[in-house]
Amino acid sequence: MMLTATSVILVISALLLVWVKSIMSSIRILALQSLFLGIACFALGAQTGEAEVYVMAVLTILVKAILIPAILGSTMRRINIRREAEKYIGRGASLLLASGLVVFNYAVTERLDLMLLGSEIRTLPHAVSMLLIGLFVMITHKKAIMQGIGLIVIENGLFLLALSTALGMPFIVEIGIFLDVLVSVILISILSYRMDRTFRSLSTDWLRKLKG
Amino acid sequence: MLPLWTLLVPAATGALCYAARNTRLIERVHLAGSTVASALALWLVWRVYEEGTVTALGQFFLVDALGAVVLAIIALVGWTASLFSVGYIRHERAKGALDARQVKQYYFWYHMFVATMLAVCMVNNLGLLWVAVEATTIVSAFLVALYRKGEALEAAWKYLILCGTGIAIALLGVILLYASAIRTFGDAHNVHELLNWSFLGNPDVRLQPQVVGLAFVFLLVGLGTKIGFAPMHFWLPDAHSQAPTPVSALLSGVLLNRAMLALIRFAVVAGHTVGLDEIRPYFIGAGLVSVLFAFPFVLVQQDLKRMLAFSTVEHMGIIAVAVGIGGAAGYAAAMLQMFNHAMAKSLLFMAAGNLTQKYGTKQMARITGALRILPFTGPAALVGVLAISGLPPFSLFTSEFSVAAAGFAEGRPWAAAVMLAGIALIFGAMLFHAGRMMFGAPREKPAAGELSRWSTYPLLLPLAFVVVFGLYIPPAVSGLIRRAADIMTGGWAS
Amino acid sequence: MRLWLPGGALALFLAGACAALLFSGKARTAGRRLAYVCSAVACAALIATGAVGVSGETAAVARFRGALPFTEILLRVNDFSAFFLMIIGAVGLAATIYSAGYVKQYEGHKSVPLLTAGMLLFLAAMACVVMAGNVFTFLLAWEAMSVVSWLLATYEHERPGTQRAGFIYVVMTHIGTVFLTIAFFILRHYSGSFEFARMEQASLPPSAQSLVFVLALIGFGAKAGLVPLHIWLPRAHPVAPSHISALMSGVMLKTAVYGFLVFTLYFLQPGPLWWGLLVLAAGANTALFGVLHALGEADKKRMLAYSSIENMGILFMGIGAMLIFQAAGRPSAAAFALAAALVHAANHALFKGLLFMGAGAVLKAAGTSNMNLPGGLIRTMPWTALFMLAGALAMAAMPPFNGFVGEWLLFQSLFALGFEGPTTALRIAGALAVAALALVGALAAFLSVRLFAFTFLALPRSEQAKEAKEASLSMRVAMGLLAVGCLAAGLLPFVFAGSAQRVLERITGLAGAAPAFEVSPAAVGGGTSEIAPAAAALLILCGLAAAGLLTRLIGGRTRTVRGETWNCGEPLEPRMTYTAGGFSKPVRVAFQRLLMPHRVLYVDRDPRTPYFARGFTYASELPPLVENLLYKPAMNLLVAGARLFRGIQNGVVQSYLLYLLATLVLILVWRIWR
Amino acid sequence: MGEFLTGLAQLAVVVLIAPLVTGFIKKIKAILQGRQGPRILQPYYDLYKYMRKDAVVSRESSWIFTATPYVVFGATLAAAALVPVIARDSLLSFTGDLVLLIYLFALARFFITMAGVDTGSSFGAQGASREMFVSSLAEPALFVTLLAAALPAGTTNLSMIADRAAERGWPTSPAFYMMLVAFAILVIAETGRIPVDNPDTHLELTMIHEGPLLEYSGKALALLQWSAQIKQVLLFALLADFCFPWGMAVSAEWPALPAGLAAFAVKMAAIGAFAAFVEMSTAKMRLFKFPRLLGAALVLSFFALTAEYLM
Repeated sequence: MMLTATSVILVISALLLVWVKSIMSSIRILALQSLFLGIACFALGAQTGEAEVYVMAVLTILVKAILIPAILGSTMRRINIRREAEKYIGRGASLLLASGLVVFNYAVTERLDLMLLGSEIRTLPHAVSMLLIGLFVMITHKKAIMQGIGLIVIENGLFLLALSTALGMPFIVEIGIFLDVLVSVILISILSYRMDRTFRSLSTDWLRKLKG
Repeated sequence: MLPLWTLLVPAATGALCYAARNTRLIERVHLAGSTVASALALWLVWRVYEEGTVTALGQFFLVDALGAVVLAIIALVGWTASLFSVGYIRHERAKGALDARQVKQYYFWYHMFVATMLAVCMVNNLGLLWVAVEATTIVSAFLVALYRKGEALEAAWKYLILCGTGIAIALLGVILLYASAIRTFGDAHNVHELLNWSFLGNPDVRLQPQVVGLAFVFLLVGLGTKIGFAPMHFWLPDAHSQAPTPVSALLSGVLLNRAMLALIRFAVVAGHTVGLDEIRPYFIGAGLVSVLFAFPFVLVQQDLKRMLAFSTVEHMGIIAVAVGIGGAAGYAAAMLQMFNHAMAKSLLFMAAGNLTQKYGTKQMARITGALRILPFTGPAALVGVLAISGLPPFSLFTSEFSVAAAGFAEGRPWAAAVMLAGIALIFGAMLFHAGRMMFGAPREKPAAGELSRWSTYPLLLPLAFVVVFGLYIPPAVSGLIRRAADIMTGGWAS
Repeated sequence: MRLWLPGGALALFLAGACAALLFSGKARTAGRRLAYVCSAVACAALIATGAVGVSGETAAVARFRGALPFTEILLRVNDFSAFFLMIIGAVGLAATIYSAGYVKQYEGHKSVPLLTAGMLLFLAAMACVVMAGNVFTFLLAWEAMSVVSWLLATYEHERPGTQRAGFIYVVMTHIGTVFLTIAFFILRHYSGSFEFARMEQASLPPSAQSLVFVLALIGFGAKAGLVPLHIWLPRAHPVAPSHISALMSGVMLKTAVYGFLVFTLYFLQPGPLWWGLLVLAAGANTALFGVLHALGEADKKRMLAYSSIENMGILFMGIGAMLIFQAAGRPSAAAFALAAALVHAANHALFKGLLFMGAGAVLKAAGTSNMNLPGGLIRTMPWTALFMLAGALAMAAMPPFNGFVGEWLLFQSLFALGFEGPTTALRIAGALAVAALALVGALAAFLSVRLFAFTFLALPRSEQAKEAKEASLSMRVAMGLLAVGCLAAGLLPFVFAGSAQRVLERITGLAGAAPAFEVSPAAVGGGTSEIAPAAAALLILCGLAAAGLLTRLIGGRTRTVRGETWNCGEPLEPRMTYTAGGFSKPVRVAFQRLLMPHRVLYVDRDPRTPYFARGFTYASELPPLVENLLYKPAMNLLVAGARLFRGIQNGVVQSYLLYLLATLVLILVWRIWR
Repeated sequence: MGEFLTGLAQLAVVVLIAPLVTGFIKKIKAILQGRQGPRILQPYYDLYKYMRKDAVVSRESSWIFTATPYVVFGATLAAAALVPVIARDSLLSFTGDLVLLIYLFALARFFITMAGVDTGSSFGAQGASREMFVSSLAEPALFVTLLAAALPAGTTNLSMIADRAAERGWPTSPAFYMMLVAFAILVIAETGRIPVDNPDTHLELTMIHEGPLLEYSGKALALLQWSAQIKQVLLFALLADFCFPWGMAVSAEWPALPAGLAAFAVKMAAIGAFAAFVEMSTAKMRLFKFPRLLGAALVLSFFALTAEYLM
């Protein structure tokens, strides 16, 4: 029950991401989202008494809620200019589209009769909708960093799915996934920094030379 | 403990290279490390050929015949690429394209890349398999972004974002698979063991069909992005053309085989529950689309390395069609095609490296008379182009012929016919470019003569494989390939 | 049948090739000479295999296991392939001897061992194609032959246009091979195995039969140069070194005929009537197109290439007649038509090889293969002139020479088709074929006079033609060998026809039937129809003697005096004689609807007076019609489409993500819908 | 043995009568033009005169120029041995000698054109080019006409065709007449009579057959003119064999041979008169109008053929 509540909050936070204007505030929303995820995981650990779930909860909060926003924040600070997170389509339209995606997703996941996985699991549609919103964020945003943030939202969605259906992946796999997410965030920040130094802007319009 | 050592050696060499001071030392460490790593890998392959499957660290590492074939590819191509990169990096260093720090970074990430690729074919747990594949993406993204140029940055960014999203979708598939495994066998077995290939590989393990079907779709699209199937391949030409040539040889020849190996393992698992007949149309569809999709891009291409990248997309399509056709003949043909393609493509990329360094441009229009100017690389490149387009005296003809023969035998005549037509069209397009580059009176500007010993001798190994495997395949190799095919048909009999 | 002969021949070819390549530096000439000896002995072995094999049973020569079940090399010689082995051996032997002298001109700037080794591999590949016992070996040898001939054709790739010609050649043959592969796989599907021996017993449903037939016709037609698929031939043959184009024109085209006949005679049962009609029409069309375009050509080797297309057209007319007779259930007439095709194949190999070698000798001596420049070479190159005359007479199908035998047989079978064709429509088709063959024969005579007269007779029209030297000894020996071969085949046609005897029996089903020539198809009338060119030659000889005697008898002794050629009183200049282009001008005007010649006339007007012109420059050439109307538009469309399609990779990361999402949604929807 | 002798006799008759036929045609033409014209035996005197004259050979020509007359005469003689003239079966008759006959004429023409070019003069080359042009247009029509003519006999053996044609009696079907007209046009084209080529003129621009012979003199010219006349007789005989073969000797006994000879003489006179009449009534056609004329012959022979098929 606790899990379904947090998953609804997560979906809302993802939608918020679509709405928000500046990059720094979207990083803060991401941190918030990861924090909620950690708390939900902590609660699940308490409920099932599994030691591994506790470790994962701590890890989520440490890595996703604190470390990753810190890295992203530091890169933004090193670029030291407040940046707009312009999008291809206006805020209102993108919010409408994102919620449309979520509604479509709920309709579809019902039809996919996944209830075999466990009648009590409600979070699958939420996880898939977070994945779709993450993708949506990556597609509509011009700024490179926002695409990185979209990627992390997708990872959060998948972590939520893993938690709800199978109490998280086997421990080594979870550690592996965390490591991968962490290193990819580091790589994203390095690349954004270098992009800023070469193109003096983070917009992906500069990344269009390789055609055909 | 052999698999563990095979992993640790490249990691250690990477670290040492980074730590070493002068370039001479780095090169010596780099060569020693890669030779030892390849030797260990080949020894591991030989032991798999002897004992069937090799496990270590209590089922953490498991190398079966399927993994062994792919392991053999990384051993051979990895070694030749490392030999080639010594000459290549020296030339780039002399030209000033790379400074000392970048050279160190190159060698460090090169060995990390080899380590992660070795991990993919040795790890037993399918979840860890996914982690290893993700790791290869990130590490190779560093290598793609090595040059201080805008295009390299752009290519690395697209590579990272696209493959990251794809891999995330694949993770969704893995999670669904794991969930349904827990749901059916949750109580009987220990939770950690449920995602192991040794467990899921058995033919009698049946999971829930709908869930596994859906999971396979996500896996196909996710890993398909990594393999470079047609509609999801857009990162591939950028990454392969902007990366340093030895890395693009590894990317094209080896990395895509890892992703294909992962997809095949998941397909075998899904096949047990859902039945292979449902999996086949996905593979054949993706394969044919890739083969036909690559033709226009090869026809009107100006950049040499992008053309080779699109040819890789075509060959991944052929392997997918072969797996889709299935049956003992089909799978054996797929494995043979994978091996032959790796050899031919690495040969072509290294030759392309020499050409681009000699002529100082990647534009094919400005490269003429290569046969006269590069007396060894020119003919080698010509042999490579003929081999990659499936002309008989070379190995790829044998595998493409067996794919088509299997296609007609397994009742998939139209797929085989369309594939043959696609191959012929791409042959025409590639030969059009290669003919213009190879023949013709050489202009006086680039002086005749090979670059250096380092850039010609590595080409000999893949050239030998491409020519020899055309007519005679040693029984050891065909035995290994046949056993890998049995795994794909009958599933992993523990 | 001794097995070591063919096996030995192949081994010798490979050994020779390695010898040529390995001995470099000082021992280069020794290596090359060793290679020539190996090749000569190997060709002799091939001829011997052919001679022995023609009457013997099918004999397996070599079998190598492959890695996968169907990748296995199997070589075998049966009576049908033996006939073609003889052709390969004969022309191969002449080409080897010829190349010993011809390659000297490449000594300085090109690598000669590569050319020698290439020629040996080319001969080995052709022999393997004919000896292939299963699908894998056939395709392996077929493509190896194409690749090696492509590399040899682009040997002089410095010259502009060579590379492009080679490219078009190898791409067209490769696409042709795709058709063959699919046909082979369909056959395998019904026969259950890749072995040719097993495929012969396959029984295919009629629809599959027709599909395989059409695929085989397209595949082998592309290699044989049937008209819509011929565009590579007039480009690839002229650029190759002359002895290679002799091999390509003379022998390689015959391997395509061999393949097509193996399909129609061995794999497929006699099919419906439209098969024969289609092949007859394609053959006639190719022959007419080839000869008309040959007359428009100024370059000697391109003209010979077009004449090869014409002869392949004639060959396919013979095969078409055979198919019609087989469909109509007239085996003896079918055997007659097949004899025509096979004999013409052998004869064409001989005289086309000779003509290409002659053209090579003239090219080497006079420095140009353009027919309008040289002239009067008969004084400086008497032997080459004599052999070229023999070749030209054979090409024009003049009686004492071998060209006439093939054409005579074909006329007989087409007359038979005209007399007793199964339906009126086919009789009229027979009549049309007779008219076409007659026109082609006459224009071929026109062609060979033009080829011979304007290279060897009249006055030399360029300085280099003046100091032309006679071809080297080895070239003359090779040409002499082939010229004697042409004459012998003309006078004693039984040798060649007899060798195809077992194949003809196979069709007629009557074992031990009368020898090919005695087979008198009822339609062509009673009485023995054994051709007596020998008698005709005898008659001509005694006619000559009678003429000499008569004039001596009546006129008594008279003296001959060397005088001035009458030229309305002015001294004769080389500029005044006709050129090859002018010679064939009437035909180009008469057939201009078909050929659409492109003429440019530039009049250099004298500014002072409008009436007098200072000079005229006139150029007329035949545009390659099929290329301009069929291939160029198709290619432009393809490239434009590809450029349009290339726009899909627009460089925007977001659009790639959109494609990814779209594919995922698409597959999910497809999965739910299924 | 009797066969061989009659064959030889036939050959001798053809060779001897040939100049007479040409003289006869010239005489008829002269009378039609209202002038007395040369005596009928004039061709014999010309040949005899040439035989005894010395020859002048151009400096540029090669051995082909000197060899051509003998080859041409030999080929024409061989052709003469094939065509049944007086008796039904000629010296050498076998299935398919029809094709050999035409290719022997082609061999003669081949060497004449080469000789024309050999001298290096533009007249010779122009004549040669036009000669080959005319023959290449005439040959398809000729072959189809022969196919149509030989259709009733169903064989390509000249003697057997003559036999079958004789038994048939006076034909009534329109196909025969169409074939006859086509055959007549072709005979005129092949022998180089007026509508196609003017045999009597030496005007450079109009002569086709005479062009290559321009440079010849002495014995060579005699041989070439003689073989042209023999060829003309053979073509007339071919026309006679196919269309009105009556009166040819069937066996070698006494009364048949002279009767055959007489019939042959009458036929030659009739065809010669027809040729002369045609020459009188038409003017020489332009070179590029030939395709239309010979195309008409081809179409006519096709109609004859289809009519024959449908009968």
